[in-house]
Amino acid sequence: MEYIYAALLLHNAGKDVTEENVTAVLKAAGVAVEDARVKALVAALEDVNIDEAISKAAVAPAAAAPAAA
Amino acid sequence: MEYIYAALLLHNAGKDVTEENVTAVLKAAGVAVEDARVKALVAALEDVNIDEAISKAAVAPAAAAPAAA
Amino acid sequence: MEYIYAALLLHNAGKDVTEENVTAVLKAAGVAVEDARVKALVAALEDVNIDEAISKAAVAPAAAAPAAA
Amino acid sequence: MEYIYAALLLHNAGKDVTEENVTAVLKAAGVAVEDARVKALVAALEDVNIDEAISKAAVAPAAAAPAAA
Amino acid sequence: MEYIYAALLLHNAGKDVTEENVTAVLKAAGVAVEDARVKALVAALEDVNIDEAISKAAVAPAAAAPAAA
Amino acid sequence: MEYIYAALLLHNAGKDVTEENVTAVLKAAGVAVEDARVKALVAALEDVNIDEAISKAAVAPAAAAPAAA
Amino acid sequence: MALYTHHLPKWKKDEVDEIKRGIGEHSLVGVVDMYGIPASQVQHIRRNLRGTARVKMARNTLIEHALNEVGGSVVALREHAEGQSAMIFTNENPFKLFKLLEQTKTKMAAKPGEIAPEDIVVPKGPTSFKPGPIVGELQQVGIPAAIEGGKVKIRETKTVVKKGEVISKKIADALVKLDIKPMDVGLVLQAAYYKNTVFTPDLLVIDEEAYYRNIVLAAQQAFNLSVNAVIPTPLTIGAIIGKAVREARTVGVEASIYEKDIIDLIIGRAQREMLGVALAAEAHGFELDEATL
Repeated sequence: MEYIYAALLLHNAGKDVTEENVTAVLKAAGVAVEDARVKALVAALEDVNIDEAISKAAVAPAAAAPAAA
Repeated sequence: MEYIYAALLLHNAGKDVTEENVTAVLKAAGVAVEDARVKALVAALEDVNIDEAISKAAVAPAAAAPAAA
Repeated sequence: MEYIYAALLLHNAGKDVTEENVTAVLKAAGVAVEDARVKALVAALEDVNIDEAISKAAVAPAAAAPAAA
Repeated sequence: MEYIYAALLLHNAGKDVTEENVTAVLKAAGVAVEDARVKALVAALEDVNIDEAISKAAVAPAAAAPAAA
Repeated sequence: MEYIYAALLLHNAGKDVTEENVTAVLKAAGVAVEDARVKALVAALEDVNIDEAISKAAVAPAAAAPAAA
Repeated sequence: MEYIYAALLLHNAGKDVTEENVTAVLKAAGVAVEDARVKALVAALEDVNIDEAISKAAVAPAAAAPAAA
Repeated sequence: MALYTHHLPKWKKDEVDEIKRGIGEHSLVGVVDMYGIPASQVQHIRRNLRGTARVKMARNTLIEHALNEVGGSVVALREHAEGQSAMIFTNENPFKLFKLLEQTKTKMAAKPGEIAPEDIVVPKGPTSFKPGPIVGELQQVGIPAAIEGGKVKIRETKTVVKKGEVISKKIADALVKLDIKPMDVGLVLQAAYYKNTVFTPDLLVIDEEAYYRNIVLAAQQAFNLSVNAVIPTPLTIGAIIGKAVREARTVGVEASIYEKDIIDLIIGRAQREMLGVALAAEAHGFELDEATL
C-alpha cells in the first residue's frame, strides 16, 4: 500500500500525483522504488477524482464497528 | 491527513515512525512541515499497535459505495 | 463467464460489444469460442444498460468481505 | 477495470495470468496497453488465490437481486 | 483528549480557538500544558468547520476500545 | 454544552469535577459562569459514571441532538 | 434588632435563637414541609441526614421571627413557611440537598384523597387472602380478583389509579389490604436559601439522564472532531489510522490500483460487476452456464 499512501499524501498536501513526486516521497520513506508500480499508480489515478473516491469510503463503514460493547 | 499517510507509509515500508522520518517524508512531498503536529502524531502513536488498527480498518472494506461507472 | 468478462472488458474499454469483438477477445485468451453463445450474448446485451447493471452490482459490498485482515 | 477483467477472463478460461496473456487479451479488445499496469496487476496477483477472492465476493448477495433491467 | 475538550469548550462559548485561549483553559483545569500539542491542535483546526466536524460521525475502531481515558 | 465540556476536560485531566474547578475552567474560557448551573452540574455528575458514558460514545459514533443541559 | 423577640417568653426566645444560630452557621437554609410524616419516620430521616443536614422543627411564627431578626434577603424564605414547616440547615449545595431529601423518601400507604404520584398498578398473581368478601371488595374497585386453588388471585395486572388522579377511600382501603404503598413520603423542600439566592424545587430537579446523554454526546463530538480534523490523541489515533486506511483502500479499489493488499477487493468488485451484467443478460435471454453462479 506504500504507493497508494504516497499518492494520498501528495493529494492531501495539494500536490500533483506525478511519477516524480511519488518517487520522491517513497524514497524519503526508504522504499526501494519500483518504477513500474509508480507508473501504474499514476496511470490508474489519472482519470479518477480522488476526493470523490475518498468520500465513498465514508459511506461504507457503519457496518464495521460491531459494537463490541 | 498528510501526517497520517506519512506515518502509514513509513510503517508499511518497515521504517520507524519517528519525528525525523515523518518530517523527511512530508518534506519530500513538498509539505511545509509543522513540528508540533509531527510531535503530536508521534506521541499519539507511541502506544498504538498500528498493524492492529490497520487490520481493523480492513474489516470495513472499501469499494462499498455505488460505483457509478 | 468468460463471455461476460469479454463483454465487460470491451464495454470498459469503450468498444462496442459486437460478435466480432467478443470473439477476438475470447480467442486472445485462448478460449475455444462457441459462435452461438457469442450471438446469444450480444443479442441479450443489446437491451441491457451495462453501466446500470454494473453499478447495481457494485452497491452490494461492504459487509461481504469478511475480516480479510 | 479492464486489466482485472482480462485477468479474470484468463483465469476463468483456465489460462495463466501472465503479462503476455493479459497484454494479448487487452490488445484484442483494442485497449492501448500500459505495460506498467499489466506488470503491477500480475505482481499483485502472484500469491493470490483468485478462486477464494471470487467466492468471498459472492457472499455479497445484493448483486443477485436486481438484474432485470 | 483534554486538548480537544478545551477546543470544544472555547468553540461553544463563542471564543476563538487560539493557542492562548486553549492554554488558559487547560491551565485552569490543572493540566501541565505542552505547547507543541496546543500548536498542533490550533493548526489542525485552522481550516476545519468545527460544527461540521463534531457532527459527522467518525467510525470507532472495530473493537471499540473501551473507556480508555 | 460548555459546562459539560468543562466537566469532561477535568475528568480527562484526572481532576475532580468540583464547583471550584468547573468555575475556574469556564472562567478561563471567558464564559460568564452561572453558579446555579455549576452546582447543578456537579450535583448531577456525582452519580453519573462518566467513564461509562465516554465508552458508550466510542461505540456509537453518530451524533445525536443535544439534550437541554 | 431585637424588635420582635423582646416580648416573647423564654422558651420561644430560645427556639428563635436556635434557628438564628442554624442560619448563621450554615451556608444553606431551607424550609421543608413535614406534613403527613409519621414521627417514626421523622426519626429515620434525621438519622439518614446526620452529619449532612440538621432538621429543626418549629412553629411557623417562630420561624418568621427568626428570619426577620436575621434580616436581609433570607427573609424571602418566610413566604415558604406554611403548614407543618421545619427548617433544614446544611453546608451542601441546594441541588445536593434536594437529591438527598429525595433519597430519604420512603414508600407509604395512600390515604383517601391523596394524589397518585405515579400510576398505581396492581400486579397479577396470587395474594395471601383466603376466599371471602375481599374478592367482592377488590372487584368493586376494578381489581380483577378471583378465587383459584383456594386462594384469592389477581387475574391480570391492572392500573387502578392514573398518575395525578385522586385516590378514593375504597381504593385506598384495597391498596392497604394488598400492601401496595404508592406514596413517596419524606421531607419536601419548599425553598432553599443559599448564597443570597432562593432556590425553589422546580429549579432543583436534576434530570440525570439528560446529563448522561450530554456527556455521551460531548464525548462523541470530541471523538468525531479528533478523527475528522485529524488531531491525533491516544484515544482516537486508531480510528484516524482506520479512516486513512479505509480511504486509501477505497481509492485503490476505485482507481483499480493493483496492489496486493486490495487486489482481493478489486477481484471481488469485478466479480460482482460480472454477475450483475450476467444476470441482466440472462434476463434478456442469454443462457448462463452453470459455473457462472
